[in-house]
Amino acid sequence: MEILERLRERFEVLEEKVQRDDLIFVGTTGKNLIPMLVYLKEYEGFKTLVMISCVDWIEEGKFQLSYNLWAPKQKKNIIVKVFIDRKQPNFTTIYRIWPQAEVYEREIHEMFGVNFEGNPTQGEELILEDWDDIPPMRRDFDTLKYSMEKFGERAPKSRINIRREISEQYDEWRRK
Amino acid sequence: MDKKNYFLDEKPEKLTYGGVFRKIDDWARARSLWVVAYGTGCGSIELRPTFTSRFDAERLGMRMVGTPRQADVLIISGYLTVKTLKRVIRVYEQMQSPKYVVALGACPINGGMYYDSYNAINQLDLYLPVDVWITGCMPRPEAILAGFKRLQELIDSGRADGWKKYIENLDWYRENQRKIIKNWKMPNYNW
Amino acid sequence: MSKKEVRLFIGPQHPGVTGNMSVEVLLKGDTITWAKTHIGYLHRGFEKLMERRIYIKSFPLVCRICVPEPDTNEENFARALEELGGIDIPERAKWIRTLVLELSRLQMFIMWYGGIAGSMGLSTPVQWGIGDRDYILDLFEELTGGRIYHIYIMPGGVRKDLPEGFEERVLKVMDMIERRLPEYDEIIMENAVVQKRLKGLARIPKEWVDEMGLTGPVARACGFPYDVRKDHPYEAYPYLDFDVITEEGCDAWAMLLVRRREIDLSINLIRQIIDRMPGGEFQVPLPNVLYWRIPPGETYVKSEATRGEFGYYVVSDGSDKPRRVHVNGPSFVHGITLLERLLVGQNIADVAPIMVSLQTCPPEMER
Amino acid sequence: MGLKEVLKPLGAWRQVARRPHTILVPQRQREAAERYRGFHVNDLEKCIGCGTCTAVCPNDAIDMVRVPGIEPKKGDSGFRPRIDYGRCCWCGLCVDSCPTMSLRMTNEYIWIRDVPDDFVYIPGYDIKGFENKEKGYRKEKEHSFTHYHRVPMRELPPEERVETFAEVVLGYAEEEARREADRCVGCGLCIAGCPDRMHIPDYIRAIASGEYERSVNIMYENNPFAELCGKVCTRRCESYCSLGHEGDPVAIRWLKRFATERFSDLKQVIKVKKAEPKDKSIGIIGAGPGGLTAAYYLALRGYRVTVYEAMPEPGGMTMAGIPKYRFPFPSLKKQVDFILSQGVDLKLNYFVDQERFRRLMKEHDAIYIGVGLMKPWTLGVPGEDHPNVIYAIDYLRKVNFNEPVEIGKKVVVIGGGDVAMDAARVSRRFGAEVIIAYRRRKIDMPADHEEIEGAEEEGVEIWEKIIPLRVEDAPEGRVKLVYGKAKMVDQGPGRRPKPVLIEGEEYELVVDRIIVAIGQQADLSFLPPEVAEKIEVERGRIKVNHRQMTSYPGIFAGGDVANRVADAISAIADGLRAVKGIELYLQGSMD
Repeated sequence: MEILERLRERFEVLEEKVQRDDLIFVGTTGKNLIPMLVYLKEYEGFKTLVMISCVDWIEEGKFQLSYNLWAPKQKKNIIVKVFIDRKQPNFTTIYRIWPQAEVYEREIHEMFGVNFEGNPTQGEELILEDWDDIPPMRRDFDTLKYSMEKFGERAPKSRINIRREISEQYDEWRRK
Repeated sequence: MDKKNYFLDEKPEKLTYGGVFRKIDDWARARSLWVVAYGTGCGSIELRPTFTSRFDAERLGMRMVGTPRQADVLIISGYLTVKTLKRVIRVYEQMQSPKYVVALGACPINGGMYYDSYNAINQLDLYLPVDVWITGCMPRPEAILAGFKRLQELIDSGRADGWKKYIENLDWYRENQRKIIKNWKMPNYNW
Repeated sequence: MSKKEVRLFIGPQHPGVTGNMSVEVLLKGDTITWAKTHIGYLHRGFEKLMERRIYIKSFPLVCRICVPEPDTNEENFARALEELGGIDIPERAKWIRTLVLELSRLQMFIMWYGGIAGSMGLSTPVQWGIGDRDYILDLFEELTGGRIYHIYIMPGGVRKDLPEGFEERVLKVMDMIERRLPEYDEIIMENAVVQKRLKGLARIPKEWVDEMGLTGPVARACGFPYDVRKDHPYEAYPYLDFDVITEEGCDAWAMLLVRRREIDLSINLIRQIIDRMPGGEFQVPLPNVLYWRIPPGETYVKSEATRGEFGYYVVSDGSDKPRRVHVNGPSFVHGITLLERLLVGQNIADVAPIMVSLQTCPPEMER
Repeated sequence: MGLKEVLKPLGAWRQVARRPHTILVPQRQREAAERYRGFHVNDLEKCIGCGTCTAVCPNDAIDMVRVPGIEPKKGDSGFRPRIDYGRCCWCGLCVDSCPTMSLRMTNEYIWIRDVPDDFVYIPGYDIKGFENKEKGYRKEKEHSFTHYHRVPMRELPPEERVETFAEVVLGYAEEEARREADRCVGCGLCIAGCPDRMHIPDYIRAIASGEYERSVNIMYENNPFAELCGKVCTRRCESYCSLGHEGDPVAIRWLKRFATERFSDLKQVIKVKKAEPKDKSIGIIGAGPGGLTAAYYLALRGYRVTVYEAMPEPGGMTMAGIPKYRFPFPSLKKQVDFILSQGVDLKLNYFVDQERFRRLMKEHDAIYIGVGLMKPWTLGVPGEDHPNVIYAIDYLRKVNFNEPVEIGKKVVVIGGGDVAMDAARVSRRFGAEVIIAYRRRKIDMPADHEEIEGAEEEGVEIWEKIIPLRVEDAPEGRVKLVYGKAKMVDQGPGRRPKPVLIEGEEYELVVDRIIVAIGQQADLSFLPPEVAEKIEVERGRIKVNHRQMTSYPGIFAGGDVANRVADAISAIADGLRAVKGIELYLQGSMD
């Protein structure tokens, strides 16, 4: 697609993928992100920010931030991806470009612990109240364990593994 | 904001009268159940048909009221999140005795779909006394009405005494509630 | 805080708010000078729960994300998985899905139509709206086996075929609703109370639409023809004949007009779908769902819900569980960014009509 | 805006004259829709406790419990689902994935209690009053999560088959195999059916996800003859497959064949863990699958192993008895070579007689007897010593070792087992006209039904209810079989009908050869008398304990000579079990 060429000319494009006719993925570096978003907004018609999302790649030690833009004229979505360090999850806010980014960033801060410098409201509780653990959407947070410890369980389940039961039932000779 | 505690600190006095007055009272009460209009969870979607023309619970003396202070019944419509639980306790404690709690759906019984959710409680009876449990996901209006019929029977026979239990065992309920709600001061928003 | 200003908390237990959410406002007299939305009362952590469930197990979950209109979620998630997993669904499945989506939109609009009147203290339309919506729920019950949560749209198509004679019964309900609509109009559209209160209420500056990403009836009431069904056609929408509905008023009245015309459009579309429903298979077999792995990849699919653009951002890492599912409901922007700005300068009594006009749905904001 | 807008809403008063649409519950209950997803019911008789509902339940609402009155048996775990209505979300995924279609939903929806502890329920066992409701959500067989249809196996057409000894079954292509493997729900009921308790669901899942090496490694954990089993196993596992109740069972055998055939060099694939060498040696008599299995695992455990084989090639019955169109020689060689490469010493053409047996007992710390059944049962009719009466087992051995055999143009095979089928189909390949004569009906035949079908496709005639009476000489070097017909006499429930000769009728059949395939027996004459008297023999088979040890300490036995099933997988299982026994015996901790 031509837009990818124009982006490549101007910015560092780490990865690109045309998922559908109306959906493109572009990966870039943290430094390039805001110029690229501004460029897409001002010159390419991607006027709208649809959402910001965060993906936890815990194995690689990275957070992926996805900025989903929509061009009302061309009817196209572009998702700009940027990877940040999971240990020091600091990034810059884009709420000056799009006002609704403020709330998305606030949510990501609450759910993943990503810090968006310059976001005026990010410390405020949005969804959780009196949260007492690591940010819950991180992959290393075990929600089942947390729930069972905090909220308990009625009528505990027998947790029988049929396959193991069968193996053992018919398998006396191998057990010892 | 002042430091006033918005929750029950002391046990209120019990109802002292009994005998025939109590019976008349129960009879009348069972036929006029006003429900707090608080949709705590997804079950509230089925409360709307229940209380409007298609199923018309008003035939049975039930209607929605906006304020807890005039209400008899609190419906916990499904799952309760930690944040809502605090509001629900507050609503419940604002209601005038005698008051009844009806739990809708599987979630209040044993967690339902959200048994592994970090933000939804699993067993409602630890935090509030529940008089009638209606399972389903969500219970249909017919099931809700059948549940109310059961509640009426219980009130008629004087057995719907969850509110008494709550007052008598306030410490136990408080202890359970405190396990989940750390901050008992009302936040400076909401209310 | 000025002494003349009063801080007021509306909700979560308040008959005027749209569900379990709350708005905090500062009042000068009865004029709002500042507003803040508080959500989180319905947060169940869907996205987290889906990360620890195999794909098929997520389907009972996703429909709970938006309680009144669950099918959009199912369809979106199913379509995302089909795209990532490379599954082509049969033609009939697409049409049945579209039928379900339109029925679902219709029931939501009817309920909303009563609801907007209810927010201004008119209680008759509420009774009508919810009562008549129930006939569509009966249709859903017959088709899917559930009144509210259908769990009907699954990857590969739909779960069951249309029951015998279903089309006729749908048409009968459509006729019934169409007969009733003039009566609705009489007590809502032609009601002096409604007209007086909604005209000019919550006027949205046009430049906000693109800047904030407003979608659905809110954007269309401002004259922007944004409709995912036309812009990014999915399922059977490319084959259907319809125009995007727009109004120019930018206010709550224009939103009411858009939604009123959407009811007609939905009925029209349902008739078209039933008319042209193709035969054939309604499902393609999935791989063994217990062990279904989806190749690594990510996608964003969206569809038009009654409130606006509903999107699913699904990231797969090649395992049998999603790496990340982000559900982006239109209410997130409408209910927080827009509502907070829109309420400023409005009358305290108009909070409820404004919220209903924006049709904020808390469960999809916080998932 | 004017008076019109004030008056118009009054039109709502029209409703006063209309009949309300209110449904008068609870006075009048409305039945839910035909497909309504209400409370569950379970047909306990049909349910096999496979646990698929548990696996698919999104809410962990279903667990498996023991139910009084239901005992575990093969193909039934004895568990039944218990549903917690404090968890259930009535999505119906359990119904849609139930392999036996025993679980379904009714359209019942009211369940109200005063206490929260009364929502756990075992459908079918706890009687709630709606068990007989017919309406409700049901699974549609063709539109569900379960794949009931097996991916068909491609075979050579019958016309081509009879021309050659090439393999009849062509095997799955990769895509076919993965599709077939993906049908498995992983319940594990099949494990109970396998004598060797192979980890069937695990290796099938590995095939489905394309990890063929891992799959073969899982197989080799307890079966060094996986490829053999992939070709000729009696596959009792498949008869316990949970999918088999309503559809075709998973083709476990063909999948095993597919995975093992992919690798020509097993040494690069199988990751063996060898223990430290130990100073003990074991002698194994008979290089059949059982003996070699024992040898393989003993060698892996560090023992010195020597295998003694009377025939010129290892493999025992799989070498001598199974025709090459079912089990080609290179496949056997590949597997045996891999076993031998683990440090197993093999002595061929070494017939163990009494003298040699005594010597082996001195040389080795333990002995495993896996000699199989090499002596055929005879018909026991007059004239059986006719030169044209041959025994299937000798016949097949000669064919497999490329020794000349003359069978003429028309043969009759007497028997109904797999050996009879093999003899018949081999004879077809030599161009003879073949009749199989069996004393019961075709449905009673112990042979694999696929073998019977294969034989018939190739033009073998099957005669039912034939009882041979005597054998007579016929002119031109032929032989005459005189036989009577039988009628089936019912033996009461649970027992198979017995063939009884219809007296007074005699028929004749003139053929070139009569091939007798009515079974084999053990030949234990190699045991020296002082050993033989201490080894208990029961109905022709050596009696062993649960560790495969005979009543003579240190002498173990397994395979056809010790079990009644007499198939390859049982021999392999015996071999594996004996390994553990021998190890315990040598450590002196035999239990």
